[in-house]
Amino acid sequence: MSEINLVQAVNLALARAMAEDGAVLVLGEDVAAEGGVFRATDGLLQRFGPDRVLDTPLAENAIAGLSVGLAAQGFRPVAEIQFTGFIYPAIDQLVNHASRLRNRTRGRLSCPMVVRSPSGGGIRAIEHHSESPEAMFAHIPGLRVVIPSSPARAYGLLLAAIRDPDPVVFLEPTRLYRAAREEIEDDGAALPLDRCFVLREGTDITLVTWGAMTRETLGAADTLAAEGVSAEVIDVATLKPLDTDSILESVAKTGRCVIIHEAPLTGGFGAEIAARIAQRGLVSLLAPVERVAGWDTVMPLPRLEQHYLPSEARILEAARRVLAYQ
Amino acid sequence: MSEINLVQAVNLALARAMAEDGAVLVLGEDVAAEGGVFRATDGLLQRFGPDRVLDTPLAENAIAGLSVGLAAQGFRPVAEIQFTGFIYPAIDQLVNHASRLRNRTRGRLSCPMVVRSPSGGGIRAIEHHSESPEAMFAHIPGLRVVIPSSPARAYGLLLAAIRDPDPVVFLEPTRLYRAAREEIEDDGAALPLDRCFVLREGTDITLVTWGAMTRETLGAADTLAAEGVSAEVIDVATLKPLDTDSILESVAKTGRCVIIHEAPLTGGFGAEIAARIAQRGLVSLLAPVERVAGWDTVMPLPRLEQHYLPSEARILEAARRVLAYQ
Amino acid sequence: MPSAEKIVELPLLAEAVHEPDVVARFEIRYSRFLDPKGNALRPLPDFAAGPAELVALYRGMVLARAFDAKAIALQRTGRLGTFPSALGQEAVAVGIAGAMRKEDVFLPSFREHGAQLWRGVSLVELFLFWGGDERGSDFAGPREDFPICVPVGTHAPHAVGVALAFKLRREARVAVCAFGDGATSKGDVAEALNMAGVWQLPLVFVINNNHWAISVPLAQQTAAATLAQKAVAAGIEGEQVDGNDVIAVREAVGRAVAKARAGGGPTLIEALTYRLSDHTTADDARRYRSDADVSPHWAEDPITRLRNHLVGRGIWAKADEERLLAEVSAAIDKAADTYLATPPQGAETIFDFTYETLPKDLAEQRRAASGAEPE
Amino acid sequence: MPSAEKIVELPLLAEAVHEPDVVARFEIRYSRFLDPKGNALRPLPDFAAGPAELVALYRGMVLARAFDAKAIALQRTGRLGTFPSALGQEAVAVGIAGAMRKEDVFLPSFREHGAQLWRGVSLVELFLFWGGDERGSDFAGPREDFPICVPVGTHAPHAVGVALAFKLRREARVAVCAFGDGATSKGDVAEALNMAGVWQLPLVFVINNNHWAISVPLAQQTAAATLAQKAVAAGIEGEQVDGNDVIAVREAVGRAVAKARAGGGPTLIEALTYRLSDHTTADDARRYRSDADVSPHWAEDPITRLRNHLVGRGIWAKADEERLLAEVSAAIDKAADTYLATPPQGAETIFDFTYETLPKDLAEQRRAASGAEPE
Ligand SMILES: Cc1ncc(C[n+]2csc(CCOP(=O)(O)OP(=O)(O)O)c2C)c(N)n1
Ligand SMILES: Cc1ncc(C[n+]2csc(CCOP(=O)(O)OP(=O)(O)O)c2C)c(N)n1
Ligand SMILES: [Mg+2]
Ligand SMILES: [Mg+2]
Repeated sequence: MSEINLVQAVNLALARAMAEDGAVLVLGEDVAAEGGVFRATDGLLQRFGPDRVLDTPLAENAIAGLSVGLAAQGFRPVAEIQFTGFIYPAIDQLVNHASRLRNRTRGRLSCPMVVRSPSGGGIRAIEHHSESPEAMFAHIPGLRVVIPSSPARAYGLLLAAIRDPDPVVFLEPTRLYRAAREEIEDDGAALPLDRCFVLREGTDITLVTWGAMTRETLGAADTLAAEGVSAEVIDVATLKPLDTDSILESVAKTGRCVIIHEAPLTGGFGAEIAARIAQRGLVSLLAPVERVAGWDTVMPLPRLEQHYLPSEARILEAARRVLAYQ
Repeated sequence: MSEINLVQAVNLALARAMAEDGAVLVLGEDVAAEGGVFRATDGLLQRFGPDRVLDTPLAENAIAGLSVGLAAQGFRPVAEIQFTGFIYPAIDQLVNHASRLRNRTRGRLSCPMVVRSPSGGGIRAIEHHSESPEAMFAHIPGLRVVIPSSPARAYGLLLAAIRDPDPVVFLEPTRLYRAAREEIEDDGAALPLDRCFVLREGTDITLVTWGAMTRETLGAADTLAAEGVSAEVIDVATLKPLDTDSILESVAKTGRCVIIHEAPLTGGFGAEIAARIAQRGLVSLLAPVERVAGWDTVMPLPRLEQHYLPSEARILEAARRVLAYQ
Repeated sequence: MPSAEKIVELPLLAEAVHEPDVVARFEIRYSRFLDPKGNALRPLPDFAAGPAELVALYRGMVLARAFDAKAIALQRTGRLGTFPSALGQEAVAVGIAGAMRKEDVFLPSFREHGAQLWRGVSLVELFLFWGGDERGSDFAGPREDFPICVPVGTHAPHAVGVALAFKLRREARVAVCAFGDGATSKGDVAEALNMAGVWQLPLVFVINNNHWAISVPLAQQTAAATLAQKAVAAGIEGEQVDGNDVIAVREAVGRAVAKARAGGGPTLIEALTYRLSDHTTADDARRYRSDADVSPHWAEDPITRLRNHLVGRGIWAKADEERLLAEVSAAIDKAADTYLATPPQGAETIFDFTYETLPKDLAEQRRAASGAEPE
Repeated sequence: MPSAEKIVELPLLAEAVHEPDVVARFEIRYSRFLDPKGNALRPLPDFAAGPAELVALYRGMVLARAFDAKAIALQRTGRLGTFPSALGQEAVAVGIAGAMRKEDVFLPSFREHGAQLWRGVSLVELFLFWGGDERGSDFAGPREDFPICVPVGTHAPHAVGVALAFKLRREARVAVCAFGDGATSKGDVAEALNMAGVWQLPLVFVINNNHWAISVPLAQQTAAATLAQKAVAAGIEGEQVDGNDVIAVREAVGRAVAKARAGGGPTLIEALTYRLSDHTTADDARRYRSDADVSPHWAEDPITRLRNHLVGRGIWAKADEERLLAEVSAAIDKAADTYLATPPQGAETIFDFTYETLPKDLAEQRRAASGAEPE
């Protein structure tokens, strides 16, 4: 047992998966000697050797594409895309091939691969290093989309993603990489890929979020608690497939819901959650479902970044509107 | 005045735009001598010459990327991507550059370009020729996303898209290319890019849709009318930026809403519309907002395609559930 | 036959050199064995010494062309979907397949049914695929071969992964990936070539250069004098063969496959052929090329060429031809009937292969699709 | 100096040829003028006859290096964002800019501030950009130059569009696009090279080959003996120069730009240099390379090399050096102060440049952001 942060938990899960299954490979730009620009693959080359940890040339499309070929051959490639800003060239392979190989061959070939990528803002990074594109992937049939929000969930969900027989896009909140430490037992226990996590139980309002925004959301819940409001905080964790029931149950209990995410509001995955509530949870709604999200603008460079990221204040503002609603 | 179909209307709008503005260029695969695989650019080479109508090598990423360069230089490129199944390699350029050039240069450079692509299924096409990826683009700040549903709207909206100072993704419903003919006056009159179109007025239920699904939706409205139910049918047309007010007004009037689209349900743009209703239109809702969409599966090959595309029957089923709701 | 000869290891901390200094030199070679009339231009490779393999190659081309004709007939009568004919290009696909081993993996584009049939994909499966039925890609024969790839060039990176798998497992197997001249303009193909070079993979890329990408002629596709020279950018070997001489294709691919199997790394082979047909049954090539452009290429026909050669060598006679045509058309008619008699899969199969196990919300959609109310 | 020599126009309907037949031959040449000590190895180009241009090039490199040092200092003290040093690579950027005309358009990667400064991008603008302020890309000087491009290689297709614009307008202007060795593995770069060839565009690509892509050395990036040979795949000219000899870079790019301006088409130039610094201020290069790998390359330093040459020719003396360093550091300190004294833009500017005119729902978000309740 040791106290580790989220990126160390990713590293631990990778090492564990590689140790227990020789088919698991790690590949990407700077994952070998460098150990990844965030050290997520640190030490794996030394431990598992150059046949298991491969530095690729600088070519995201082919990184995804060769992973499809490896997966079809029975390997379990875990490809790192250095930042989500560079994942777009890989979309063609993910949409047109990885997500379809099983279906188009009626199960003859399949694609057990994971594409990992640091995601989101708040690290004062340069341009194209702070995006949150999860909604683009959550719309693609055949893919799974997973976003951990703590070291423990990063460990358990990444193990599950690597063991999953189908392609998984695993987006790691860069802002949380070194934010908090947690005791983690390296017991190889995976977490379910079809379940939300209730981070905090409550009865007055449901706050639904994922990834880095869990921090501001939990902060808002604390503030509300101090005001005597009991907020339930749900970490969606696996966006696709979505655990609708857990969210509906919570909303049935509270009757009020605010959805929080960092990606731009329009077409963000919060819309899907709100839509499901509007269909299946309408009866229990006591107030409009609000979304607190990134603006529908380009992610600003660091000097204005803090005005873009949803703040605890914005979450509280929305929560109070929803709570005050009669 | 002449009766023309949707693809002819696209052709007419392209010719009109090229005639009135020398900066407008048409480029893509097979757009010149071939006139486009659907004949959307038929005759343009002969009329405007090889400097205005350019066949490109087979490279979608660079087609989008070179359009960014042309646009930054003051041209107004209209790039054709042969099918939306091949638009994915262009996403990197659309997300990382086209949509951002104005913002990242604080207005010094801009990107007045249009990417046209036939979209959607129902034409019994081979694999990768029947996708509806509009939601992926509607999530991208800085882009406009437009989908016409009739020859007249194709003409007016494409003219508006080409004249627009910012990048527009213009998705043409392949299924409607030759479906219906309409009298069109080639008067160069554009249609607004920030407005929904009410295709049919009604008071009992609002059916919101776009593109090819307007047909099945209008069909369902007819059937409902025969049963004494007055359905209002809204063609969203411009998904981004979304004309929320028109939709909310209609729902305020009817209190009931079904959203119909061909793309997979989860993370489809219908979710955004439902979410906005759940927030701003909740008071007026008399029933849950339902969505009738493509299943969350890979678009099947032609033999099973009809089981995938939302049918009039499925729309009616949902509408009746919503109408029956107390 | 190294096509890339490196002159000097570039010294970073360089001593004075005489200018201008040639640091690398490359050449692209072209090979063929039969002239268009079927006459041998040079000693034939061993496999062409006896009749057996030549007749097999001949049969493979005849079968491919007959399938082609049947597919077009079915499409014209509304019983098959859009179909891309390989008329006149049969030697490329058959030459590739003839050079591969069963345990190798083939990653086709969409105009190599001659190779797929050779490798054991059934006629019925091909009809099913082009008829719009996913079962057409569930090959009973070559289980590891990739399905037809429609998005041009996107299977090139898959081939890198497959070949990398072979290399990592120390298997003496080779991946062979075929694509067209248009595909060579795609970035993913360039990325794949480069990666194959970096890892020296057991991978052979074959460019099925039929000189057209729908309406775009080769000259508008690239300024490169040859497509084989795309290999130079990746630092791998590239060569050009007469793609209408099945012996040349079989020999060049055979050499490349053997080299790859022996650990010698990847090769890019450009097979020069010509698309005699429309791009697909949905295309009308007269919009962009004239009969005058096309007709001279009929004289290059790979099937006539090999037949003339076989007849000239006394290996093949009228009777053999008639027997073969009869056998082939019987097989194709039988397969077509089987295809036409095969009902579509149930609608529920739309859902069943999206994931290994059906997620809850998809299971609900499956129920809804089957008419049952959603839960 | 044609790098691609086409031997035979491939006859499709070919008469017998002798085998094996070389159909295309290429060579890559390398050029330099000064050895690492600054001694001329051959007659210098005209521009290097007198002192004026050489001194300007020298100043450009010194300025770039001084900016580099200041940027790193600011970053280390938390007053600038992550910054990619160009230490040791100054000759590439400055040689490029020195060969361009004002009306040409430069499309940089992220390690060419030496070129940006030469072309009129201000020191303050560069500090602002690397400080995380969009105004840093709103160049007051070269209004048509592209901003720094972070997604590797993605600006290569932009350069194709810019050069195509020049060609379509019949303007005697040239686009120059710079990127690194790692970028040459990207598909979009290959697509751009190929398109530049097809349209014979007035476009010069310069590979800033510093032998590293973060931790990935050139040998793991490609099997190609040179990066200049990436041009062969596109059928355009490619050559290699000593990227630490600013005279060689200036001369080669000058030739390519003149050729492009005269309608002679595109060129790919590989400039051989070495990244002496960490990849960026966020990188620790000792994780993947040793000092022993790096130290020999210090002897290649382009600034020392040119200074030795100038001193040797009596063009440059200690006093000149002192004057220059004083002038440069004064300018940089002044610019840094201006940058540090520049408050961020208002939060509303996040919205104002998303579209030319603010759509209704974005206007509502803008109001909400400014504290006002949404409508
Ligand atoms: C990425 C992509 N873009 C466009 C298309 C549409 N399309 C189908 S085949 C084809 C031309 C392909 O030319 P080539 O690679 O030479 O193969 P050929 O058809 O000649 O065999 C095009 C543009 C596609 N299938 N994939
Ligand atoms: C498409 C893309 N992938 C990954 C990155 C992360 N990254 C930034 S610089 C770099 C290495 C670039 O190497 P090279 O092209 O040689 O340029 P250099 O940094 O050496 O100047 C990488 C991988 C990126 N910026 N863009
Ligand atoms: Mg072709
Ligand atoms: Mg480099």
